[in-house]
Amino acid sequence: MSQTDDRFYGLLVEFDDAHTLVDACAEVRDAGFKKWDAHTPFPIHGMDAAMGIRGTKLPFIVLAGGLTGLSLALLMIWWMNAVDYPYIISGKPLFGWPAAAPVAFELTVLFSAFASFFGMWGLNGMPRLHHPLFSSERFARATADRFFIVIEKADPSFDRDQTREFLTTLGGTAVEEIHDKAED
Amino acid sequence: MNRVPVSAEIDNTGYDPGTPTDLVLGGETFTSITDRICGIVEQPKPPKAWYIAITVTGSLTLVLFAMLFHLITTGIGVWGVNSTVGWGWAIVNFVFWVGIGHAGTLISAILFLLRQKWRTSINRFAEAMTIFAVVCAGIFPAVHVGRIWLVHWLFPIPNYQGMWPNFRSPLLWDVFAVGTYATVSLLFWYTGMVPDLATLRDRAKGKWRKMAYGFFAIGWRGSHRHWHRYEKAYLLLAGLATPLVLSVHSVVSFDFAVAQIPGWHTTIFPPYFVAGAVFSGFAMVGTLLVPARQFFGLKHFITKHHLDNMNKIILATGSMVGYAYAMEFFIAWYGGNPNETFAFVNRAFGPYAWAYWIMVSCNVISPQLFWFKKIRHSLPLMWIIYIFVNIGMWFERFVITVTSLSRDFLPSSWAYYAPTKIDILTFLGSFGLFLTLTLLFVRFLPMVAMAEVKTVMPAASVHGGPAHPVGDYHGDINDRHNKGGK
Amino acid sequence: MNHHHDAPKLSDTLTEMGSLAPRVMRPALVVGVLALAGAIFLGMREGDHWRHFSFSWLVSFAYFLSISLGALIFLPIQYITRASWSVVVRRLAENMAMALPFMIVLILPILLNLEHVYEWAGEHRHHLTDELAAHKAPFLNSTFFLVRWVVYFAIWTFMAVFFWRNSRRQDHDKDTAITLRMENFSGPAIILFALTCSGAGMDLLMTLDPAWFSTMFGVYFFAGGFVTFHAVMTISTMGLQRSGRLEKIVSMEHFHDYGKLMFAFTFFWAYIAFSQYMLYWYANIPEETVWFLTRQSGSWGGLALVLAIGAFLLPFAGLISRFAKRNRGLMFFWAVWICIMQWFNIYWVAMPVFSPEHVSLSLLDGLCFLAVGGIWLALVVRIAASGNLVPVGDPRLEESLAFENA
Amino acid sequence: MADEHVKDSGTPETAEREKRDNDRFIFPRWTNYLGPFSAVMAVGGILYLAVLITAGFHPRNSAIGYSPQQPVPYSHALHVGELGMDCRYCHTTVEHAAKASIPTAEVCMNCHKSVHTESVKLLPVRESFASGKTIPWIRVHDLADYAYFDHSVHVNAGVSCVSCHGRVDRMEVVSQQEKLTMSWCLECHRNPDPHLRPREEVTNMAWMPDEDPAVLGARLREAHDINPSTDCTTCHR
Repeated sequence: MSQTDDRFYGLLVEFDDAHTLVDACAEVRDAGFKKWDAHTPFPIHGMDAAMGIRGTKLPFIVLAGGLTGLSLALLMIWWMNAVDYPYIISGKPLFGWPAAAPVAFELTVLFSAFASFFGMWGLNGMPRLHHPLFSSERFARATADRFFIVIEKADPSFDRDQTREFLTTLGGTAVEEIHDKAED
Repeated sequence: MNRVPVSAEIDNTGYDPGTPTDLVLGGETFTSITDRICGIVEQPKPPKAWYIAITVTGSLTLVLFAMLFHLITTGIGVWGVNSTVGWGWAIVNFVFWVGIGHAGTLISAILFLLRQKWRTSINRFAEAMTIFAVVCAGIFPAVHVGRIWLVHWLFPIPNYQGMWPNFRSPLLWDVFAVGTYATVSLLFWYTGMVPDLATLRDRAKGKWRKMAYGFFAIGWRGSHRHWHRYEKAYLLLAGLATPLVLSVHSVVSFDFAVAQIPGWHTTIFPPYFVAGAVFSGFAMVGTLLVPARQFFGLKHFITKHHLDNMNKIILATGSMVGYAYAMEFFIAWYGGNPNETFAFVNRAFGPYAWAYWIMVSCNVISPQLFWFKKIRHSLPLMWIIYIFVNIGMWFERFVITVTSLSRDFLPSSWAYYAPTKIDILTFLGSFGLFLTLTLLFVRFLPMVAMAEVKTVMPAASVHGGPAHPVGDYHGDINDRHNKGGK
Repeated sequence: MNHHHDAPKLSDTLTEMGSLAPRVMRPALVVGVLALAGAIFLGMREGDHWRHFSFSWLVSFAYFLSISLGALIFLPIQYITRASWSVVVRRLAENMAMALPFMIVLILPILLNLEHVYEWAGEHRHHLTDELAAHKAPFLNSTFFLVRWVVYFAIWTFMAVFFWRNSRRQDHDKDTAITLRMENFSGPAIILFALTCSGAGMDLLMTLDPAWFSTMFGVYFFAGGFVTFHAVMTISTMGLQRSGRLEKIVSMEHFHDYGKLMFAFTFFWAYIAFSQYMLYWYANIPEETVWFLTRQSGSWGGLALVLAIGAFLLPFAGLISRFAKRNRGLMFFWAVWICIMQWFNIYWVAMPVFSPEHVSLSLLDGLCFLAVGGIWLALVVRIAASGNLVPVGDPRLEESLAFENA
Repeated sequence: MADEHVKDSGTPETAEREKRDNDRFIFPRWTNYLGPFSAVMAVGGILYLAVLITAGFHPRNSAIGYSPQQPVPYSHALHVGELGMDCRYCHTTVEHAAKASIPTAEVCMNCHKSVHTESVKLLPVRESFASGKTIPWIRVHDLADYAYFDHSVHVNAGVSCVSCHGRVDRMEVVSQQEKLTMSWCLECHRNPDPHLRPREEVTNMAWMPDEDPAVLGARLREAHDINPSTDCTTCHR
C-alpha cells in the first residue's frame, strides 16, 4: 500500500440515481469539504445550490471578447478603407457606419464566441487528457448512467478512514479508493 | 450489445394541456439510451446499405471535384453565366446551401433559449448538417471569383498590391458572415459533443478508438464544477448564435438587396431570407432525419411529437415566406416604379414563369398542407413535402437571381440564361459532398445528443433542488424581493 | 431533505382588481377627458382644419394601438408554443387586447379628418405627382381605407373576444378542451394578425407620405409595438404587485422572462430598423432616400440619433445581463424608458409629414398622449376589473407558478 | 453491459486481447501539457505568421530590387551616366506612345558598328542585327495585364523617368526601385505636385528643383492643367 500512497487521489462514491446524489452533495457541502466534486452524465438542475457553486466570471470574459472584436473591427475598417487605402466606390463615404455595421457585428460575435469557448475550457482546466479518476473502472460509467462524488485527499478535512465512513452513509452503492495508474 | 428492440411507431402527438409530453418513449433508461446511440457508432462494421450509400455519394463527390478542377483549369466560361446574367447557379447554390445551414443553429440556439426541450433529440444531427451545408456553400463563392489562386484577396491580409478589401461591399460582408457562422457553428457543435465523445471514449474497445475519442473528449469527466461553466458557455454561445443566424442570411440578402436591380432591392429581404433559410433548413433536416430514425432505430428519441413540431415550424416559416412574396408583389405595384412592377410581372409570366410557379407551388402551397394533422403525422407525406420544399427553395434563389438579371433596365441587353452540364454536375456533386459528410458523421459520431436527451427524461428532474440553499451558496440577491413579501 | 421547491399558491395573494379598479380608472378617465378637452381646444385654435390635432392624435393612437396589437399577438404565440411560464400573467395581455374593439372610437378623429391628414385623400399634393396619384388611387382612396379599417377592427375584435372569452370561461369550468380549441385557432390567428397588423401599420403611418414605400414597414411597426407591449406588461405587473396583487405568484423568474423578451425585441426592432435604413442608404435611390433625408436632417436628425442610442443601444446594453433582468428597479427603469422611446419612434415616423422642417414637440402632442393613454388605460382597467387577474382555470397554471429559469 | 460479458472463447491470446480491449485507456501524465503547449504554439504561430505575411508580402520586400540578368550586360550607368546619352535615344516612343519602346539591335549598332565590334558581350546584339530576331530582353517593370499605363501622358505632364524607375543612370543592372502597386499609383494621382517638373527636365536624371518641389509642382499643374483621374477606369479599362 505504501508505495502507491503518493498515487492515492481520493475517495469515490457511486450512486445510481440523481436524487440521492443531490441530497448527498448537500451533505458533503455541509460537512465543510472544499476539494470535492460530483460527476454526472448530464447537468442536473439544482446541483449548483446543492454543491454551493458560485457564479462564473465567464460572462465577463465573453463581454471583453465581444468589445475587443467590435473595436478591432471598427478600427480595421476605418484604417484600411479610410486611411491606408482610401478609395471612393459608388459614391459611398470612406467610412460609413451603415456599411461598417455588418462586419463589425460579425467580428463582435466571433470574438465573443472564441472568448466563450476558450474561456470555458480554460476555466475548466481542459484539455486535460490524464486524470487520476480515469484509473477507476467504475468511473467509466460517469459519462453514461452513474453518478459519483469524489473527495480529494488534498482536502484539509480529509481523513482516509473517517471520510470513508462518512461516505458510506450517503446512500451510495459503492465506495472506492482512487489510485492513479497512469505512467508519468 | 443487448439492444432493446424498437417497438412500432408510438403516437405521442396527442396532447393534454398541463401534462408535459413525453419526449423519450419506449421505457428507455439512461443506460439504454447510451447503449442505443453509442451502439450505432460501435458496430464493428456498418450495414451494407451504408457502404452502398457512401459509394454513391462518394462518386458524386468525385464528380464535384472533377468539375471544380475543370472549372479552375479552364475558367468560368464553362458555366452558363453570360454578360447579362453574371450570377448563375453558383450563387443560387451558395444561397441554397447557406440557407440549409440555418436549421441547425436555429434548433440548437433559438429553441434552446426558448426552452423547447424537444430540440435535444434532433439538435446534434441538425448542427452537423449545418456545418456540412456551410462547407458546400463555401465552395461556390470561392470558385466563383474565377481566379481562385487570388481568393486570399477577400481577407484583410497584407499583399503585394498594397491594397485592402473594400468593406463597403456586401460580398465582403458575406466573407465575414459566413466565416463567422461556420466557425461559431463548429464551436457550438463541438462543445455540445464533448460529453458524448467522453461517453464513447469510456466505452471504446481497441486502442485506437480509445485514443481517438479520448483525444477529442479532451479529458471530460462529467465534473459538476465543469458542467456549471459548460452550461453557462452553452447559454452564451446560444445567445450569440441567435443574432448571428439572423445576420448571416440577412447579409446574404444584402448581396441582392443593396443593389438597384428591380426585384432585388426590397427592404423585406433580410427577415424574408432568414425565414426562408429556416424553412429550407428544417425541410432538409427532415429529409435526412426521417429515414435516419427509421434506419437507426431512433423512434424512441425522435418521436412523432418531434416531427410534428418540426412540421409546424415549416408551416410557420413557409407562411412567412408566402407573406414576403405577397408583400413584394404588392409594394412593386404600390411603389409605382414601372421597372419594379415589370420585374415581378416578368417573374410570374415571363420566360422564367415555369421556375416561378414551381417556387410558389413548392414553397407557398405545399407547406400549407401541414395545417392538416393527418399530413403532419404521416411519415411518407411529410417526407414528400420536405422534398417539395427543398426543390422550391432552390428555385426561389434561382428565380431571384436569374429573372432579375436576365431582364433589367436595358431591353437591349436582355438575355436568357441556361445552365451548362458543368453547372448541373457541380450542383449534384455538392449533394454528394454533403451526403458523404453526413454518412461519415453517422458512422463515427453520436448522432443524438445523449447527455442532453438525458436531461429531459423524468428520471433527471430533481425538482428544483434544495429550495432554500444553505451553506455558502450565494443566491440571487434579487430574489429577496419575492421571498420577503412587501 | 425536501427537494420540492415551494411553489407559490394563488391564495398567497390578491388576484382581483377589486378596489384598485376605480382608483385607477377614475383618475385615468378624468385625465383622459380633460386632456381631450384641452387638445380639442388647442386643435381648434390652430385653425388648420384640425391638422395639427390629427397628427398628434395619430401618433398616440398608433402608439397605443401597437401596444394592444402586441398583446393580441402575444396570446396565440403562447398557446401555439404551449408556453407555461406566461400563464400567470396572460390575463393582463388578454385585457390589453380586449381594448381593441373599443379603440375603434379612438380612431374616429383620424377617419373623420382624412383629407387633412393623408394627402392622397385631400386636394393638395406635396409628395405625389398626378401620375403616381392616379396609379395609387385604387388603393389610396378614402372609401377603401375605411373599408380596410372596418375589416381590421372586425378581425381584431373577433380574435380578442375569442381569446378573452374562452380564457374567462375556463376560469369557471376548468375545461382543458378550451385550451386545445385556442391552440387550434392560434395558427390561423397569427396569419390573420400578420396581414392586418402590417396592413394597419402601413395604412396608418406609411401612407402619410404616399410616395414612399418599404416592404418591411409592416414588420417595423409590429416590432416596435411588441417591444412596448412587453415593457407595458412589466410596468403593469409591477404596479399590480405594488398594490398587493399578483404578489409572489409572479416571481422574479417571470420578470426575468419579461426582461429577455424586451431585450430580444429591442434587438429585433433595431435589426429591422437598421436593415430598412441601410438598404435605402446603400442603394441611394432618391424616391426612397427622401423619406430618410427629412428624418435625418436638422432636429429630426437629432431625434433619429436619440432613437438609435435611446431605443436600441442603451436598453440593449442595459438589459443584456442577467443581473439587470432580475433587478426590479432596473427592469422598471428600462420598461419606462422603452415606452418613452417607442413613442418617439412613432413620432419620428409620422410627424415629419406635418412638420418637415424641425421637431415640433408641442403641448398638443402631450395632451393627445394623455387623452388616448388615459382612455386606453381606463378601458383596460375596466375590462380587467370584470374578472380575475389570473386565468385560474388554466391547466398550465401550476407549471407557471412553479416556473424557474433553468 | 457489454463489459460484464464473460466470454468463454479459448486461447490465451484472445483472452489477453479482450482484457486489453476492456481495460480503460489511460493517457500518460505528460499529455496534460498538450493543452498549454498547443495554446502557446497557436498564439506563437499566429504572431509568427502575422509578422511573416506582413513582412513577406510587403511590396517593399516582394517587388523592389527585382533585377534579372539580361542576355546582354548592358550598363545604363555607362551609357547614360558616363556617356550622357538621353533616355529617348533608345526609348524612342516614350513621348508619343503608351510604351517606351525597347531599342532594336539597329539602334545599338549605330555605335557598335564601330565601337567594341569584337566584344563577346555584344554577340547577341550582332546576331540579332544579322538575323532580325529580337534580343530576348527580360522585362523589369511589369505591371499587371489589367492595369493600363501610358508613358506618353505621364512624360508630357512632367513626370520624370526617375519618379518610377529611379536613378537608372547609376545602375549597372536595371532593378525595380518603386513598389508599382495600385496604392502607389494612387498616391501620386491624388497628389501629383511633388512629382512634377518642367517638361524639358523629364529625362534629366540628376535634376533638382531650386524651390520646394510641391510649390513648383502646384504651379506647373496649374499652368498645364494637369488633373490626374482616380477613377477605376483610368487604369482598368
